Amino acid sequence: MTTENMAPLLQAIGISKTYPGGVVANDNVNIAVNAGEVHAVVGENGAGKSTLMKILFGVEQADSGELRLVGEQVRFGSPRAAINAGIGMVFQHFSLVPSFSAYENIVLGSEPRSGIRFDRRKAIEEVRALSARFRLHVDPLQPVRQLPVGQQQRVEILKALYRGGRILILDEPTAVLTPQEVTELFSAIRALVAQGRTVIFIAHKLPEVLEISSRITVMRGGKTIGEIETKDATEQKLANMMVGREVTLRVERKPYNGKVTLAVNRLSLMNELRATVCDDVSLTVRSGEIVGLAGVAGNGQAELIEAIAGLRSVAGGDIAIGGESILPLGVRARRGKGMASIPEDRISQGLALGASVAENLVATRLDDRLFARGGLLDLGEMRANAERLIERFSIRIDGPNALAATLSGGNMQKVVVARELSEQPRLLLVSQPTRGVDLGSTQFIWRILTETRNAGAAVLLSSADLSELLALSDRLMVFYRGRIVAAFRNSDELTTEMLGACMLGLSRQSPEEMRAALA
Amino acid sequence: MSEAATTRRWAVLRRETGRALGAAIIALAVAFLIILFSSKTPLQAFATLTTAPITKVRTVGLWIDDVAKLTVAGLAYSLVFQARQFALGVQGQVYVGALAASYIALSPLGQTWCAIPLGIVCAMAGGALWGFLPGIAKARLGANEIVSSLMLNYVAIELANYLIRVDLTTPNSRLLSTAPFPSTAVFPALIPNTRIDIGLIFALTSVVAVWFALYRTSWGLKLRLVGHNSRFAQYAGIKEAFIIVSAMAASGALGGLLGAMFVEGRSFGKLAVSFEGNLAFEGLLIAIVARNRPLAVPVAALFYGYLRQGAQLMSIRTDVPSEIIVIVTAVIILLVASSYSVKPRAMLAAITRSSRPARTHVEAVK
Amino acid sequence: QAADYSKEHPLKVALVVHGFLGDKSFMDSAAAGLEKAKAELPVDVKIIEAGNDPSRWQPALADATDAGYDVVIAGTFDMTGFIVDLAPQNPETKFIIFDDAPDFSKCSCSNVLAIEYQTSSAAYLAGYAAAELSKTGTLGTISGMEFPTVTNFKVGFDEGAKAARPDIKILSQVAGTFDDPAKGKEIARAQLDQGADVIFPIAGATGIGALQAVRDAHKLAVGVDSDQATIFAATDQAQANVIFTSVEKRIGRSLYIALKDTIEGQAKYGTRLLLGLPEGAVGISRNAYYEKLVPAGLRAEIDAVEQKISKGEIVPETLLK
Amino acid sequence: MIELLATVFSAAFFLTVIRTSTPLLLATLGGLIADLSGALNVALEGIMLVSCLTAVVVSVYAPWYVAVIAALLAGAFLGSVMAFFHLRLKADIVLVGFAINIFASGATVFALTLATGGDKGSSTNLISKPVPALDLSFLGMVPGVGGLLVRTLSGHSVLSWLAGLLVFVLWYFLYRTSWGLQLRSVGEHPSALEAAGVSANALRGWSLVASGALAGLAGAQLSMFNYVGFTRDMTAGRGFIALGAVLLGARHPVGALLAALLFGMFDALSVVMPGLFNWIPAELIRMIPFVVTIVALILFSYRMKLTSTTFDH
Ligand SMILES: Nc1ncnc2c1ncn2[C@@H]1O[C@H](COP(=O)(O)OP(=O)(O)OP(=O)(O)O)[C@@H](O)[C@H]1O
Ligand SMILES: Nc1ncnc2c1ncn2[C@@H]1O[C@H](COP(=O)(O)OP(=O)(O)OP(=O)(O)O)[C@@H](O)[C@H]1O
Ligand SMILES: [Mg+2]
Ligand SMILES: [Mg+2]
Repeated sequence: MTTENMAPLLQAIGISKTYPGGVVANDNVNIAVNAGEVHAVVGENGAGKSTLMKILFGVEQADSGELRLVGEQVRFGSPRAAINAGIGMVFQHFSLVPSFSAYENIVLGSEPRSGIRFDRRKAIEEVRALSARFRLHVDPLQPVRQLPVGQQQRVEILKALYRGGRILILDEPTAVLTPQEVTELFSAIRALVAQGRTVIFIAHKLPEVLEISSRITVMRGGKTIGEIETKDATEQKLANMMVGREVTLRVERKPYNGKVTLAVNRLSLMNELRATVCDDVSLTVRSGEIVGLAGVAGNGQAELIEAIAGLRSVAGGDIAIGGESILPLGVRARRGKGMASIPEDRISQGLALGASVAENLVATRLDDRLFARGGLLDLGEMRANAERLIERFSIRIDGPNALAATLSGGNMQKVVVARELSEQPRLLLVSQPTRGVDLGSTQFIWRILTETRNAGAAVLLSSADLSELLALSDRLMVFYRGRIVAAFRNSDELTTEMLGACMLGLSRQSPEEMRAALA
Repeated sequence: MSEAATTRRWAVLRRETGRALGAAIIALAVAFLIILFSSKTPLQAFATLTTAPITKVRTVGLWIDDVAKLTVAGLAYSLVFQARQFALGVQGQVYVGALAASYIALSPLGQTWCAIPLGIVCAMAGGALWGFLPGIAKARLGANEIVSSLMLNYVAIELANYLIRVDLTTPNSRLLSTAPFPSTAVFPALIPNTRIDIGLIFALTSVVAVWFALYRTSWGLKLRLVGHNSRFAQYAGIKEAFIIVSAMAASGALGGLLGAMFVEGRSFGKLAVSFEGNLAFEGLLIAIVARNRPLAVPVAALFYGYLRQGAQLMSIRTDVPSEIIVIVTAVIILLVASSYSVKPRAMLAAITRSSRPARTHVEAVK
Repeated sequence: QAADYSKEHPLKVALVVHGFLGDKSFMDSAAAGLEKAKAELPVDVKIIEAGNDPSRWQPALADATDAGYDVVIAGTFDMTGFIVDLAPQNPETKFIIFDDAPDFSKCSCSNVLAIEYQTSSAAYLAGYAAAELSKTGTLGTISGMEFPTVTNFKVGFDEGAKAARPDIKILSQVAGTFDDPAKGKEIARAQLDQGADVIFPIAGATGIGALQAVRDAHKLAVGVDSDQATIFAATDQAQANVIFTSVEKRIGRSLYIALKDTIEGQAKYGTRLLLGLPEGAVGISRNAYYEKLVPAGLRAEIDAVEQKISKGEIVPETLLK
Repeated sequence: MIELLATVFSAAFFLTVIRTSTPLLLATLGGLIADLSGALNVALEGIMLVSCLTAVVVSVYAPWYVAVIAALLAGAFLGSVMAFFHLRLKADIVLVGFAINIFASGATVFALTLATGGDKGSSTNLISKPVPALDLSFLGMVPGVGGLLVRTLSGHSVLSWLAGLLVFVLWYFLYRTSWGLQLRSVGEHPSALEAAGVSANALRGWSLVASGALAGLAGAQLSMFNYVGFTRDMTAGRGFIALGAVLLGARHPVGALLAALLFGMFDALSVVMPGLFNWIPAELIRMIPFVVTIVALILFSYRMKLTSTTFDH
């Protein structure tokens, strides 16, 4: 087959898109995807990748430019049109109905019918056949809510395939997966390609891109910077194209030897459905150390952090700060003991988007005499505080009175970090500090976390990004099904593969090995 | 304040004012059309609607009296709406507050100087209790506040009917109302021979108090943070349950104050069954038009109170029923709540283009 | 003074209805009287519906007074207080209040005429008839709310019924509202289910619902305030067919007479009139339905009772003295 | 007490309960559809009111079934107005709902004056028709229980039977058809359906229309059966009670049926109790349906809380 002579399968020419509000997300973007290839798109946060994909899938409409399918001009006014043209998309944020079973999610919108009746039996059969054919194994009858993330993603992919997609767009599919799951995903992608499908693949992790793709389009600031054959690309070259400057991700760490600040003892937690999510978990964090929590999402590490933060009640066991149990204390009192916390989801949990940045920056300290005396706010002090933090954390905004909603994602995260680290904490809880954050800001946040540690804070860090954990942690605990199944002291020998094997329950430590690293 | 922030504030103010005025003009046009179709003397009717309230001192008094009451009602809604609680219990709070004030006025204390201050305090306490009930049910158990507060309205009305008939009416009287209050328990007039009394001062004081509480106290900031994002508030260590309950109780206290303003005001000077005439619900409109901003509430009340009075005089003097104002009200709410802009072209575009699902209140509150 | 009014220069009269027309009883009766006056006398009539909101009643009355009407009419205790306030300030205007009276000894009300109705005596007759007509020995009454002008009907009705049949059982219920016919209908149904076969609703529009239940059950009802059978005859024959009589409070008629007297300079402003059976201001309807549904013997009996009341041989219980 | 029990277990009381429950049930089903699609319909009250009037006015000139259909269409129309303002102009659904309620309270009176030539209070000038009751007296021929069957099953409004049928239809629709699947997904996670290429807004719009149509049927039952005719504000809070029933019915058609029956029963009790217990003040008895709604809501929320979240502080 001579691809050179054929028109690309899917081509976007001169696409521009300005969002209401004036953000130019795509500016004269070009991309050409050939049949049977895995075409990667890379770029920093906000480069416009997702926007371009949404245009290809008909969710958004371009202001100018055209789309061509096998050389013929097409218009996608809605996802339905794109689906009919054989395009399927798996969004950066999953679009699954949690209480529905896997097969219901897969057939949703294109259900098999007999008369007016939804033919469930046929739907289940079709889903089974499809998942066997592409080796994407899921239990069709399980509610999606109960599936691990990796399987949820398979459901998403099956959903696209069920609609007869011959072009599959995967927007950051690996962000939430373990290395083993990434490997499985990649073999599924290869199976897809072998069966004649075409894949568009977006990721921030360059090694993954280099492994799976055959060609790469690089975007920066809403523009396409260039297209490159994977065989000609290196990590450094791509990074330079993406950022336009050199980047390094290295953190210097001092040795530590602090006292135990946080002690979790035989803790059990239950979720809303009264199922045990954390079982007999014990760990300590010393002052001046970062303890990393590794685990596939849904294995209890998020719940543990919520319980320490005071957002979840405890079924058994104890949590102590400085030797004193904090179980009877509410969130505010725990914060009063020197706890700070950077939550997983900044928009839904870390910020009040409708309030100003200055207000967001004092929200956790409203009983501090610095900002409120006799119940009255000191607006001057709030403003000064905001100006100080904006300066120190180089947050890019109009001023302290700007609404948090008007900030970019990275800057929102900086506001959260700034608030939590405005005073040196004794205990810092951190979840996914750099999810969806670009290289520059990641570097900045890593440095700040390390500085906080060096200044004597005990830091408990949970992250889906294993390289982040390896870069920052002094010790690592691996969660599997609500238990700690492995504990490591960080060293150069420790690899993401070793962690990944434990995260999936494939390998276990002996009690002695674990005890050595737990203390 | 930085220059950028100042200009942005002005821009917001201009935009909101523009939207409110736009809605008012469209609503008036609707009113005119209805009058045109339904009246034999449409011009006279429309003229009465738009000018009658300012033609006599007496009618100005009626207007300003309404404004004072609408302001307090609007504030009561604004307070809970800012915490994103759709409590609609102001009507019930008005009845409970009125009952409390009446018990004071008719007791021996009613003959003394402390009748008015004590009456108001008790009315506010009663209203606060009536706001507290759905508040605690919501905060502790998640019982939907829309339904519980509405049901409590009916309960309060029946309670008032019962107490008036059995307990408060003077023996052997033919009235379903109390005896007139002693003059010590009736608000002094600010302008003689009109309904303008010190209720107006209470209303203006409430405006300042609510504004101050919301924007100058840490309780107000917590309340607004809960309203913006309740998960964040919990995470930040704000006692969300306390804020919800206290916001609903504070709003209830305003409702109670309104009850006292009704019965102790010069328009009544006694408690009678179904005295409130649905005014409490119209506070909803005031809060919506004012976008829950306390300082904008009296302005909206001034405007709406004028229309309300104009419509009443129109129904008295011409053949157009006053219900027209209710239709106009609905149109204003719809327009103000919609995210249309005053530019007709954008409006047209919004109408013809398909759009994403709007965020519903339910999602936001959950 | 009588010559002052003509079709060109009519007596200008305003009726302020605190509520709405269309209750088929109380307010409609007043309005009908004024329409009759308008047709037959040199009178110009304006009817102002002030609605259900009590805070609008005083303004409506004041506005009518301001607007220069010669006579301003309003009804019931709800409005008395307002008239007592307005009367001294507007000595040129005459006020008529019906179905209630101010305390003339305490107010300067020389321009106010109050008319009250001794309804209990008419209701006595209806109760007497109802008890005689009942097959089950059970009657039902439904009051809108409990206040004397309403309860006065019930007092007379109960006494009349007991006079006819001492063992009579009377179910009574207060609806709590004058404008919820659906509720009236449910209450009447409940009473019918409990064995009542003659129902006497004294409850405005709520009572209309009760009448409907009686119609559907083919039992008997007593109308109130106006001759309700005749009113319904025009639109709903089946409804008219079950109302064997109505206890009429002839407000329209008394207002007509009051206006006629005013024009002729005979009206006694500054006093209270308590009108009863002898004046014809109250009474029971004796129409075609009465003839049809009440046997001749019973009719004669009732006429005899009425005679005794008029002569003072029977003094029915009353709340209005 | 014996009297109360005798009343409560009488066939007449059963008929009353069905009669008072029917409008509640229809409105509750309407509220349920909207709620499942993710839009709380607080306008049930206003929509019912407008449909009450529509049914009465149309039935003056047309057969009863035409009037019922007209009421249904009026409700559907108001539902589409809500959909327009909520989905196209992005107004908050609660505010839109209240605007509709306010509009209804004024517009019905306004329209009533036009229709009756001046009456603002009630439609007694209009000769409107009732919805027929289904006469099943032939069941009397069933040996043994025939009498009981007739007393309990005969004499219900046609719409009561329809409401019962609709519970089943709605259940089938929601849980057995693909549209039902889509509808439920919209309420829970609209973007899932959007991503599957189905317009969530269109579905929400249709749900609001259906919700309005059901509330319209509720209005028809209220003004053509429970009472034949229209009076101002005759819905008297039933729309809000229905809203409570939606929440109480655990967002399921059968739950909605049970909740509506519960409220209908207390409504009926509040009618028969004064006749039996003279000493209980009428006002307190009239509070019963409202107090029951609150108490039921609180108990239900308490149970939900016990079974779901363990979150406190
Ligand atoms: N709905 C929207 N309204 C306004 N601006 C938007 C919207 N969606 C995206 N943007 C803006 O458009 C730009 C491009 O966003 P896009 O989501 O395409 O970035 P991306 O390359 O996918 O970034 P990431 O790697 O973080 O996913 C950003 O500045 C973003 O803030
Ligand atoms: N939904 C939105 N509506 C309006 N403006 C938006 C929206 N999202 C983002 N923006 C604006 O777009 C700009 C870029 O936002 P974006 O989140 O893409 O930044 P970014 O390039 O990813 O930066 P960062 O690296 O800090 O995340 C910001 O100034 C923000 O104000
Ligand atoms: Mg993206
Ligand atoms: Mg970004």
